[in-house]
Amino acid sequence: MTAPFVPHTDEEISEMLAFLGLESLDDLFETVPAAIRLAGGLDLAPGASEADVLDRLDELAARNRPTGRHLVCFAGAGAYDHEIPAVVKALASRSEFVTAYTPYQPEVAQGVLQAIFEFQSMTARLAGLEISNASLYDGAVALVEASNLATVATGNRRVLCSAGVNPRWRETLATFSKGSGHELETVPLGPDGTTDWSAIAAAPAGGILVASPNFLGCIEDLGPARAAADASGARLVVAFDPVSSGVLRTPGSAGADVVVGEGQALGTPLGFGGPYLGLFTCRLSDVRRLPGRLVGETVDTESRPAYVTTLRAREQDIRREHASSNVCTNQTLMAVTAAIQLGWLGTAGLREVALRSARASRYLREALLALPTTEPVTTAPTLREFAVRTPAPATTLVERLVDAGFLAGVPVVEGFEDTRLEESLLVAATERRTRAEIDAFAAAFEKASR
Amino acid sequence: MTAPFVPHTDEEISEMLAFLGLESLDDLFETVPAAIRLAGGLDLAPGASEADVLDRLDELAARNRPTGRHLVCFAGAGAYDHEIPAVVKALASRSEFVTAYTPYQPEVAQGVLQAIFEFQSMTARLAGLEISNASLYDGAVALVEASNLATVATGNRRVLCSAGVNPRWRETLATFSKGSGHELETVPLGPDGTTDWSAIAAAPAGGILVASPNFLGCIEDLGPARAAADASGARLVVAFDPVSSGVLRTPGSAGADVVVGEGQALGTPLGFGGPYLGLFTCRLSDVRRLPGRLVGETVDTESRPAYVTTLRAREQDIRREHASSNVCTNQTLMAVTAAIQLGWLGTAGLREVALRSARASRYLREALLALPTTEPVTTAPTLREFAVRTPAPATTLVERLVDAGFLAGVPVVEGFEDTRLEESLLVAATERRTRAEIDAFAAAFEKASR
Amino acid sequence: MSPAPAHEQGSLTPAGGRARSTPLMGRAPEPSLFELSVKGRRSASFRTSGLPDWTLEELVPEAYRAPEPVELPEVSERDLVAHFTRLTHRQYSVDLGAYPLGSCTMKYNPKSCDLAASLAGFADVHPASPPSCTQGWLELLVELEQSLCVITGMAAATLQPPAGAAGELTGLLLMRAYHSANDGGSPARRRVIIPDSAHGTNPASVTLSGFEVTTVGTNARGGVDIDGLRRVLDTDVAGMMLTNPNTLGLFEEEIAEITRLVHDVGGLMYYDGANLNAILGVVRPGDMGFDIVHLNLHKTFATPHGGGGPGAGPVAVSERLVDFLPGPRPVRRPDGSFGWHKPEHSIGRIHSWHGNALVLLRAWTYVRLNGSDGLRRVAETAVLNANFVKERLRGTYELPYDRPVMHECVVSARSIAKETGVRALDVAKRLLELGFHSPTVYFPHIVDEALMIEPTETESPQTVAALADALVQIAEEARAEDGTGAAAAQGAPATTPVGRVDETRAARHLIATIDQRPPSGG
Amino acid sequence: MSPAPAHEQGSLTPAGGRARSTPLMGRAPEPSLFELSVKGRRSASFRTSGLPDWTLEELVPEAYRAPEPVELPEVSERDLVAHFTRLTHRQYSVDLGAYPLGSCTMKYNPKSCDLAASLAGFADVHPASPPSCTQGWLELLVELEQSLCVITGMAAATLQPPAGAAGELTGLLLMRAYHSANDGGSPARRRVIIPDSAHGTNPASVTLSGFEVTTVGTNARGGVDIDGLRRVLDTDVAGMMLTNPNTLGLFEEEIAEITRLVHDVGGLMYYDGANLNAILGVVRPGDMGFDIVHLNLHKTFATPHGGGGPGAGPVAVSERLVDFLPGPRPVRRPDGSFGWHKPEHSIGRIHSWHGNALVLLRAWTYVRLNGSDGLRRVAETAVLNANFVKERLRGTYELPYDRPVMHECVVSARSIAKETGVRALDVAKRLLELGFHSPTVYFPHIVDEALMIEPTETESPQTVAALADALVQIAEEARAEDGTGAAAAQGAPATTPVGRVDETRAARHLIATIDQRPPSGG
Ligand SMILES: Cc1ncc(COP(=O)(O)O)c(C=O)c1O
Ligand SMILES: Cc1ncc(COP(=O)(O)O)c(C=O)c1O
Repeated sequence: MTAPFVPHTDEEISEMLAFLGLESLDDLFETVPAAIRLAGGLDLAPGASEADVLDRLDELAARNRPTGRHLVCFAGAGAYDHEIPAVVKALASRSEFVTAYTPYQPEVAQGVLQAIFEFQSMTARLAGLEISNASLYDGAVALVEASNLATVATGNRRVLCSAGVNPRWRETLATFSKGSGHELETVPLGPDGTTDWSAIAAAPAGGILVASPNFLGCIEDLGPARAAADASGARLVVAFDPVSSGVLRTPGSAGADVVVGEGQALGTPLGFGGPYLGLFTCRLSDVRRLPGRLVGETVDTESRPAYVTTLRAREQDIRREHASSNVCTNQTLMAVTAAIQLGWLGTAGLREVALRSARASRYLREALLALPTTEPVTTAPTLREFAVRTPAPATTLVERLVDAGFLAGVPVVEGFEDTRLEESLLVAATERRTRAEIDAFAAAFEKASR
Repeated sequence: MTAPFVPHTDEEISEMLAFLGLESLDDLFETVPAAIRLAGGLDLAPGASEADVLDRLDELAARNRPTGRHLVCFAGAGAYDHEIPAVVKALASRSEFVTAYTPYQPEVAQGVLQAIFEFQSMTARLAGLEISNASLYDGAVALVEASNLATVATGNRRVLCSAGVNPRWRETLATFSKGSGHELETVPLGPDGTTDWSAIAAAPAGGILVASPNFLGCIEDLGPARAAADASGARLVVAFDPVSSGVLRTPGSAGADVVVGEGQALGTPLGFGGPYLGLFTCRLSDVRRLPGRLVGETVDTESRPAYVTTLRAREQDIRREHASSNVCTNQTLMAVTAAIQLGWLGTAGLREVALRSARASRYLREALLALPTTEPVTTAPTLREFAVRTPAPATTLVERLVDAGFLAGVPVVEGFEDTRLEESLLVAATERRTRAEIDAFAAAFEKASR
Repeated sequence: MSPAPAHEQGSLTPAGGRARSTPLMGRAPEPSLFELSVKGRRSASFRTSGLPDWTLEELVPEAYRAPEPVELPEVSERDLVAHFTRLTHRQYSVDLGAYPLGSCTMKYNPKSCDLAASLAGFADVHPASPPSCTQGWLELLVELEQSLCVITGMAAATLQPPAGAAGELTGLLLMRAYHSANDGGSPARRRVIIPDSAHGTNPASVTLSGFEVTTVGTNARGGVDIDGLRRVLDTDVAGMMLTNPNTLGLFEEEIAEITRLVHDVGGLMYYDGANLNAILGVVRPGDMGFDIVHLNLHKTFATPHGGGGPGAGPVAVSERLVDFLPGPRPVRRPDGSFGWHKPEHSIGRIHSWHGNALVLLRAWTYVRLNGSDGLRRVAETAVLNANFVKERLRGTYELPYDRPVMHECVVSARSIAKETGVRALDVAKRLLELGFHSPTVYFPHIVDEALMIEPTETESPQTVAALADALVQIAEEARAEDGTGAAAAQGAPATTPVGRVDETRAARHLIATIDQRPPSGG
Repeated sequence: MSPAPAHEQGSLTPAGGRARSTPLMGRAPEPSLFELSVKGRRSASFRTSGLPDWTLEELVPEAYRAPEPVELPEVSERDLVAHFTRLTHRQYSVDLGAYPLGSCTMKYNPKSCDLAASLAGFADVHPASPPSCTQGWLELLVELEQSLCVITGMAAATLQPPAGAAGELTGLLLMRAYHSANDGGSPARRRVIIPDSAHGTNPASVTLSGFEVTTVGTNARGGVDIDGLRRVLDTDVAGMMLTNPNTLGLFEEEIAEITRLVHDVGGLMYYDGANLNAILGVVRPGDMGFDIVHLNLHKTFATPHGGGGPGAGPVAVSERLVDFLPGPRPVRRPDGSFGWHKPEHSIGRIHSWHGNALVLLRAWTYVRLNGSDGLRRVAETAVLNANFVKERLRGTYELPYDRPVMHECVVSARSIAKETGVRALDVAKRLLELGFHSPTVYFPHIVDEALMIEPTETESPQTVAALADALVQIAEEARAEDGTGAAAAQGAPATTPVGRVDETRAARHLIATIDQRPPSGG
């Protein structure tokens, strides 16, 4: 079979070519200068049947170790093993959601538009701010966009970023800063594991960036961060964990101007890191600086409620080089998924995910720290995740525990100058973890640490 | 959680009870005499969460050995391991198909009705007859219904059934004959593996039942069967394999009056035997004796084409004790699946499934019969399946080969008086089997036969 | 390139179908798959086998070979998807809204049950695998059988019957086998008693099992006419079939007396379990005195109905019938492992394999998810919803048997029909316009202009109220002075994918396959 | 039980939502999930953990605890399903019909790609797993990178960018890093040249990467104005971004000259791969002289667009840029195993993890399914379809640049608008009524009343013909003497789930969350 998804029969191709006054398919490419045309075709294997390709995928999959009963997951670091119920998978995979384009024609896109509106409504509440966009690529890029918003809004390029922000996100911020010209400064962590705002220079700034719970799992007191923002005239950007809003004060209510986050925990599978879901929320007063799409409610010609993408004048297709963001395609399907997952959870369910994760994490922490070989890394309160140190290097430990059937956690290998952190292990427990699993893990951990 | 799928909150229940003038839910059951009411509740475990139940299912599933790369399937005997592409699974699991009821209100059931109409159209062509119903439970019951039609149509209860018909179906026929009063006679197989019609008594009969390809895989010559039917005044009922119509003459064109079959091969998973799909087709002249539902094309009030279940006067809900069949719920979802699968296959694809299966089966047969320990059982032409004998009993052989990663086939253990068949092994190969698999199987087979 | 001259340009109108999204846009029809077909177009592809490519001529003798291939539609995967996706947009379903079809128990089906049935560890098991390969399946089936026995109060069950009607026939054959065994082989008992309100499958099954139907009437309270029953009872009665609550949605208060009377003449009591949803955890057929019970798992146990099936209709029996059950049955062996066993006096198998296994798996999942408390709550709220809707219809529709109902209520549009000409069917069609599936109409037959409403427990009080409001609205519209409401109902539905369908024409000019279409089209 | 007195009966109208199937039935709106919510209703359930049930107070200090929970909708699983299923019935999609949005390449997405992305062996892998746990993933990514390099004619690629725009920014940062390294650190080159027909993401990305945009015009043949280009070229030019075929659907015939000119002043050529579908296997950006190429896998490689994403925008580069690529990159190690490697002068990471991995998996699957021949056939038939539709519109719509097109064609409704008042937007809305999604309108900006039509190769000739016929029909209707056709188009669409939407009001009275709704409702 030449091209399995091209419907045209040879006869039809001939007819169409005749209609166009052409002799062969090659004639279609007359305008491509002969000198650059590819001779001999692409150096790829010929097409294969669905069965053959799926066979090959099965082989490759067999060389992965997915999390599950054979590899119990205690890894986090920004990607969490939360429950995704059958109903969320079933709804989010409905082909009308999956195979639609960006809702450019609202009259035939009310399904996606309304789902986004509901997503925006729920996300804004979780963040404690007024406005949410329709999603960004992931948490890292949401942080970058927040930094852009802050510097544009304040006209100040100085950006102070807590060392407690996910080092991968900080690296991404640094990458993009080479284009945007932001002047990044890192604010160190104090001995308890939360940001030490005392040392920052008093000069004016555009953005102050902090994560809570932070990368080491510690819940930050946003008071000093807010004060620093006030003092420097900066926007306070908080990277939050939407699940934590099930039990913690929302960052918005604690003073954040912009709240960003990774939404993977809301119904998206671990998926080797993507596609995930960048959350972006801000105050109404910043709405015209919002990156990405925004869905608003309106009416149709017969005054029926209807939804539509709005304030489009912000976006790149209209503002072009004057746009403050270039985002076009985003992560709508994950946003729809998150809306479904949050609908499944409801008020009580979200609280329960957070609470059950906190219980599992506490139990795990106590179990690990009871081992003679482990040491705590931080002292501030944590929720779902925390760091421990062992004499064995974390990467070695992880390898050993894989053999025992556990994904033990994520070694803290980059982005921290603090030597206490070098090779410590970040461990997380979600509501899916049971006492039996944690007990078995702690036992294996002890054995592996020796 | 008490009842996970009951939406009523306690408050709502109280409100509703108040509206009804009741005090408690128990009051709803006032009309149930106290003496028979269940005290103490059902002796079942309390409800469990989705995650807990799926965990338990995972445990149970781990105690099964599904077919696949770890258990390559050479078993058939009425259930075949044909390819089911992703597109068929995706479409057949659309919730509008899955969660609809029988199309009683055609105005909101055009989806299911049209799909059945298309199923009927394709099935009738495969059988080579004019009319197909909307499905029956499975092949066995389709045979029973055909026997009912034949005896009712002819007014003669004598039914001659070839020993080549699947012994499980014959047993089912015997079970139901105790109610219908059919007088069953079995027509033996000749040495080549096809029915020997020479010995049947010349008396009039109601039905003559034969399978082609038969249970031993042999293609039957329907000429003598047709002649026997003509001679005895009986309806000729042929149990066919819809896949075989990709390459063989249709039973209808070879003289069958009624063609029945198992439709599992058309897109339905092995599923431990069900739900499968009973195919039932007949001549237009017998349509008023057709069991089960029939969809017809008509128009709506504005002359738009529309579909509806028709000739309902045959059915039990109208004819009650005078109905010739009691079928109500059938296997519509499998019929819809078959329509999709046949649409995926198309003319050429169905032929290819049959041809590729025949090739694999021929190669397998040659490989097995080349072994010093095996013997052929039949000599008539076969298509996808055939029987072999080995010195080791078939059931033992199957157990041994499971350990080697093969589901070797189905031992012929019941329903045959012929001692040649005792403990012979029925082996099938579909288009999914590769040369590498068959070579490995043959090698393992030789080892296991020793 | 230079395009063909203008006069030729319009000439290419390719044969075969169009891909259009009709359902969203007005009420354009969807062409059949045959009309979308173009010769030579393909979707299917196959695994590379490495096998010799013998020709068909080498493989099959000419006498058996098809002279020419059977023509099937030839479409691209893309058009296949578009076609069937568009068909789903022309189809109502539980997942889209309430489906209050009385006697059908169209409740919401948990998505985890779908997931369960798709697990390769269950779905890809060959039914003839040796027991060593199917221990998980067998354990699950044994557990399900036990649960169903607990729920019905019976001793054992067969899981083979693939639907309720198949269960009925199986149960009646059990009845027959039991009597034959006790009467020394000859079936002296030839009659089975059925109330006049019974579902059509009951009498049909009786005939198919070789018995004769004796009908017993319904008394003023909607129950079995006990005197009438006494009159027809004799020692030639093999048994009686009953559904309780019955098809009027009413609990048979005299059930103890009925079972006593039937047992007294040596008959067996058969329980049609289609209405079991109403009594889960409240009262058990076994405790009412029934000997044989079929269950409609696709109704009570939330295994979706699939647009007409598949279902599952296990039959549970009391101790004295266990030995007659169809076989082989999944059993726990003394060593704790699982295997198959054929009861000594088994009536034989009634299914090609072991029943609709993946449907049974869904039911097992549903039972586990709900557990003892959950199942009782299901019954309670199903009954609560039905009474709620009934009381909200009081004064608008007639309540032919005005008693508290169980899981469904039967109301009558008789007076509306008399006054306005708007019949039960019109009410049903108008309800479609208002966004609900219609109730069952004209059943049970003993109620004129019957509307049989079964909300089920999974519909919220809000939905049930909205449903009742819609039914009241329809009646009020019908009664409007100027007659426009009545006319609208009689012309309904106007907003569905097609308008009211001409059923008579379908039967008169039968077109049941594409090949029966007259050349000019339907 | 005795029901409450009649005057009380109507009183219970439960709060919270209704479950109705609105979409099938007329154009009733679907309430929001918030309106379906009832306090205390639940769907979620959790695994039994056996852990101590510490209270929140024991786990989190008061200062951090939420004073009260964030309120989310509380619905049953049943209503959750009904709500979102009904929303899907208010949504057009490729699976329902043709979606000829120019520049978007909305082709059919094979269902096997969905299946692939759902395999637990890929979907359940944690991104921070050690390489020993991800050999299958790494091998797949390395293979995909190689395939993309073969297809584009480049040396290496990063798979991190999650969309086309992210790819652009990445590519421009690579450009920046390259020049910085070559200019000894200071970015002397500050301008990037873009044609006036470019997609909006191009100029936006230029600004975000710290460059300035210089726009170059379009010549009469729809290509880059070469003289204009010469005029703006200087040694402060960092590079030029181009899509070829361009957004007019035209192949840039002078591409060799353009790349030569830009290279001559030391600039780099950036290829916007959104239109790569047109040239698969025909000509490669590398062979045209491009240095940096981004691909929109969600366009060209059939990974579905998800209603707005996710996508994937890998960036492939020529040899001299390899060392700057974002890291870590999946690589094959000398021993044949797979691991991660960070290029020496890497610009750093641009994604939290490794990119949109499951989207990459779909693209890998698509490439395998098609293979070398298949990909070329994709381009051929995509181009064939576009020319076919263009020629069928000739004489009805204006063809502003009347040359053979590649995978899409831009036509203009300018004369129709002038004559009848029916604008491109009206044509688009009317087309919705006829069952097709509309083309892209008003883009590229350089064409008045532009309709940008990209049928893609997965639409059959029949569908493409029907689409063209519909567009012709609309124009003819608009030109009808009595003006009814024009009015109908301007009032369109009338048969969609909602009528024409008031976009101005949405922007004027912003309601972007449920909490912004005025108390009385929208
Ligand atoms: C009361 C009653 N009995 C029996 C049946 C038959 O069940 P099935 O459709 O599963 O064969 C039904 C189904 O509609 C029913 O409602
Ligand atoms: C020509 C062109 N360039 C760039 C893009 C941006 O790609 P993405 O939407 O993936 O960010 C698009 C997408 O619409 C496009 O059409």
